[in-house]
Amino acid sequence: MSRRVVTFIILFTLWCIFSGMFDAFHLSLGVISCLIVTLISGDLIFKNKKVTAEHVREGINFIKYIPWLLYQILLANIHLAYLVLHPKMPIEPSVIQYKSKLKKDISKVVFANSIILTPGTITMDITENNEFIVHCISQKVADDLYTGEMEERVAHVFNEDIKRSE
Amino acid sequence: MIRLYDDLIIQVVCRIMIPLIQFFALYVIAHGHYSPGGGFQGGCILAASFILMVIAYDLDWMKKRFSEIKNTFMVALGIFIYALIGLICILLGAEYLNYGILHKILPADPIKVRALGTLGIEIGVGITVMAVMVSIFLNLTTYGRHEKGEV
Amino acid sequence: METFFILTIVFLGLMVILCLYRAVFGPTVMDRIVAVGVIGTKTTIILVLLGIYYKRIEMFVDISLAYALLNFITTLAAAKFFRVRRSIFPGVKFLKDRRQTNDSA
Amino acid sequence: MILLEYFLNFVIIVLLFLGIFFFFTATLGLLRFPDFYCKLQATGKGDTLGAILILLGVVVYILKEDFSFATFLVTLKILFIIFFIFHANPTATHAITKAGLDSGIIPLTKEDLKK
Repeated sequence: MSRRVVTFIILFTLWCIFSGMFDAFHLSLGVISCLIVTLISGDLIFKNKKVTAEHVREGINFIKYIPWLLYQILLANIHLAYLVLHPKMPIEPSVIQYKSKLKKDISKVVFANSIILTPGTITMDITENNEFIVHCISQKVADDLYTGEMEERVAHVFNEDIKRSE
Repeated sequence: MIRLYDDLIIQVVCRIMIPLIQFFALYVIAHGHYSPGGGFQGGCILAASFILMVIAYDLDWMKKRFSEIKNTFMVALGIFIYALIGLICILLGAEYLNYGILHKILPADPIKVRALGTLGIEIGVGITVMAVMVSIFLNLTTYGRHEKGEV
Repeated sequence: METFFILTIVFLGLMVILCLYRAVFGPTVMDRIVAVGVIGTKTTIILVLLGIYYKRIEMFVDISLAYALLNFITTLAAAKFFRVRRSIFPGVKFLKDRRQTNDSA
Repeated sequence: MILLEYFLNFVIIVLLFLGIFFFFTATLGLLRFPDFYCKLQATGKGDTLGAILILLGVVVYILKEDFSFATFLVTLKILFIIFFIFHANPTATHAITKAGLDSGIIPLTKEDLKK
């Protein structure tokens, strides 16, 4: 299907959720509003011209990825609470570079946001040759990042194959 | 390492956010007579979505989707809708903007017509507020020259 | 049960006051931007909880969503503005710009 | 039935309490940490999780009080807020970090802290 049709369907579903009134007047207002938004910026949500089964599979995989991510966020916050409440604050900040093998834009973005949400690391920048510059709050979390488990999971979500040589 | 003007994460996230923000702005305008909000608030959120385009990408990218000629036309269009509804009320024999009188030409009862009139006024106000906000922003970022500006 | 929500609002308000310390006395401009963003997130939550207190939750959810959207755009705009300006440390007021204006004048 | 209600109340109180606790650690981190980047470490994570937990508590409370179609729609709206915060907060954190890096704030390292 064309991406504008899919955008219109998504927006109209959201309209029904938000409005909560299902008489003809409000539904026609919703159709007009969604048509205006689709005309101005209907090509923004999806990058490819056609929406295929690939997108649906990626969406389902992403939903499967979320519980693991929530568990990691919980671990991150417990780690952070330990650091903050400890009277001496045992932090040893450092900046490291992490060479990634992801290729698509969207998978890079999901990986960077996952790094920000998980223990003690913030993505500072992504350079042209695919290096993530990461600020770590202690040495242990940097070692956790180097194991590459999160990168493999993100690559599985967006159906890319990365082979780690080492 | 330092690249000033494009950032992958912000661009991709804003690309997904911009249609949702515009959708929410139109929702606020359309439901102004039931829930909080109305023309002014919805217009401000709609203008914020165009400002977000300039922040995430650059000025040319935004002008390709919403040119400045259209923007200046919108300023006048909103005021025109507002004044037209008021003028029709005068022609039908009531005060300016007393839109209960509109039931003479619209097929509905007076109470519903009042809500419809309010909706028309709010659409006019929203269009004008959006266009004026974007026009102020464009003037500020290009130092009033309306060429390729730096933001 | 509702008293528990009111207590939550009070606690969040106290935390907003704590964050205001960083927003007012922060050493650099960036600290202030961080503090304002944090206050924005807390305000989003407080608005939803106020909806439970006033029993008009569907109204307050709209306000809260609008606030969240505008807070996001504000943070991005402030970050982009101060990215272009070079010196953000206190006492050094935009040295680069001043030098340029002095040269041209 | 009364047992179920006690259980739901317990769930709501635990969610709210955890949310307040993570908000508190984020605020304390904002006040205590020495460096600008370390402050962002605290706020970017603590705020996101705290907001998600408290909003989930609100969702459970609304559904427990009055289970109808209208409240179900309100629940979906709150879930949309959660979706928005979940995407917007890390992006804002990244934007501020990159702005700090570009405007020349040098991150503290281990050796600086030992002095």
